[in-house]
Amino acid sequence: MDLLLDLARSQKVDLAKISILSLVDQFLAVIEGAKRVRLELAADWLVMAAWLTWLKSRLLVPAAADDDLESGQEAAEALAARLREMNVIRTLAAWLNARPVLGQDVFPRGAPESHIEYDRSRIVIEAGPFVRAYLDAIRRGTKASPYTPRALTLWTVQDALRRLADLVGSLPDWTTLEQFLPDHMDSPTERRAAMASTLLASLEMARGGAVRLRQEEAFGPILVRRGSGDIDRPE
Amino acid sequence: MSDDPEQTPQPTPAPPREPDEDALRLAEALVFASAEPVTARGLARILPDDIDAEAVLAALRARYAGRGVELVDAGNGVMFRSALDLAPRLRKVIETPRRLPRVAMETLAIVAYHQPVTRPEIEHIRGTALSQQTLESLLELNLIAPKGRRESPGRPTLWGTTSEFLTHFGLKDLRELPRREDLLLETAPPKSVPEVLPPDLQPPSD
Amino acid sequence: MSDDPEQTPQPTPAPPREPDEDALRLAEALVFASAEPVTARGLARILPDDIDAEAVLAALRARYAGRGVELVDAGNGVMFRSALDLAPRLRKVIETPRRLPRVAMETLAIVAYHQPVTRPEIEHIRGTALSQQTLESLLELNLIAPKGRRESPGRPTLWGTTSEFLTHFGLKDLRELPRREDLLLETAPPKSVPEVLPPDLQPPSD
Repeated sequence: MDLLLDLARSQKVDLAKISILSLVDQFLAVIEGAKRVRLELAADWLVMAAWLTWLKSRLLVPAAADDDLESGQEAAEALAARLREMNVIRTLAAWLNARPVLGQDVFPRGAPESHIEYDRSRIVIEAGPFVRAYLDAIRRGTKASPYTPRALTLWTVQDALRRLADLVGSLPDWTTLEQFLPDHMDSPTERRAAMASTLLASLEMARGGAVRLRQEEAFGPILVRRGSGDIDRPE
Repeated sequence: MSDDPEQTPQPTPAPPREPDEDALRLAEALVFASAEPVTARGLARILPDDIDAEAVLAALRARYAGRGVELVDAGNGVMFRSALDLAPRLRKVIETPRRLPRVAMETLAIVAYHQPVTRPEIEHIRGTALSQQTLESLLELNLIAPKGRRESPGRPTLWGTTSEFLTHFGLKDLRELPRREDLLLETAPPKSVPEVLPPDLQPPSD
Repeated sequence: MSDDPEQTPQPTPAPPREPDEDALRLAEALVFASAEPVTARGLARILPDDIDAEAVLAALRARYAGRGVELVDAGNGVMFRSALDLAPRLRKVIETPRRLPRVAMETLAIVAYHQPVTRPEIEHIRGTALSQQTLESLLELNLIAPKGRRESPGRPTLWGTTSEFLTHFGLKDLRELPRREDLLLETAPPKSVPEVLPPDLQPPSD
């Protein structure tokens, strides 16, 4: 395309007026020059020239078929349009080159100074990575340690008997069974277990007459009071 | 000394406060230090609020006019550059990169006019394949950059010029490029293409 | 206009020829454009023979004295530097916060969810030993702090998070941490963990 452009320009005419004679002259000149230059470029030129010659012949010889002629003209027009476009591009390239080019004609500061300071003192904790890190840690920890059921520290009947025996004497009147539960029963499970143990202990002591039990209504509070019998203290 | 009326034309309506020497020093230091063009907005950030950055840059430009180093527009800002007339002497001691070869310049011109443009389109316009070397030399100088993809089969990459392109050729923006219509009228061939035989076919001169 | 006598005192003894404006412009451009400090010898190479390069540099230094950019000695040459007093105003601090390394993040998360917690407990939960370095880095960043000792054999130190931790995380309160229940959806909660959870990290019981 470069070559065609040069060609068209050197002729100072449009394609329709390209002289076959001068084309042949240039043809020969290029072949001559091909000895000195890169062969593939010369080959390029030859292809172009050959195509141009074909095009020219199309335009010169009235075609047998109409569409042949048309395609010849169309091709010529398309080519002319592309040549014009390429001419524009070349002119622009030259225009750009004629400008003071940075680093060629005008020079920027050779040793620019940077006043940018990077402050890396702050750390950032993002919720996403934080939470992920926690999950990963927990999973790894769970995997690493074998499962060991936690030993429950439940209030046994023996414990309840001992506590009832200690406390029941100091209480003059009816007292609810809950009063005999041990302190610091945080977990509901432990609390229910202690309640059951205490109930069993109270029934056991009531059997021996050491305490008396009373319940006013179903599911009502169970009341306890010192009985007349001796208190068997468990060892 | 900065309030010399000859040196500081104020084309804009009177700014809140005349640029003082302090503002000029600061602007000078900022533009001098920066490798990139400095915008009026960038300057305004470090100036006192009641001083107009544009006025300061205008005063600075006037102060440097005719000196060895001049303030010029580049991209959407300004930067200092050595004066054009000193180039022949400076080139003797400052290393200059090779000029872009003609093929690269033409490719660049096509991208400038047709952006965003795909590689096949560039090749179609030039009528020849775009060499890897040319593409890479333009990319390396950061004169062109990928600008997304065209939503067509194969989704080819689109190319466009960069802000470095503007800086490189001392342009304020792309509108400073000559209009295509003006170039079409221009029939005289540029002097870089003197003969029928294109430079590519000339025996290598170097 | 740049020959303002106020700006260019000539402190040096008269050289073969007075440095003229042309010499000053050239020197200015050369020093500006050079990546390395410019020596008097380097400058002399492009100056006319009858002009003393040292004198030119001295004149240039005088011209820039007190300006936003000054000519300073560097190596055995000179270069332009922005004036020292302007540095604080030119400085642009860019915050690039760091992220915690993975191990530190895990440790911090465990302390946050299980505080007050001892080091062996942390190791138990993570299922791997905890390096002194990790613990120290968290301490140094003031993200965790000792919170007394556990009354058990060896009286191990208890660790908890600090108010800085909340600040970094952008939390007002530890209760704003995502609930464990909302995190551990797919897996049953590990058996070893729940009773260590402090009351304020328990899900609201209402």
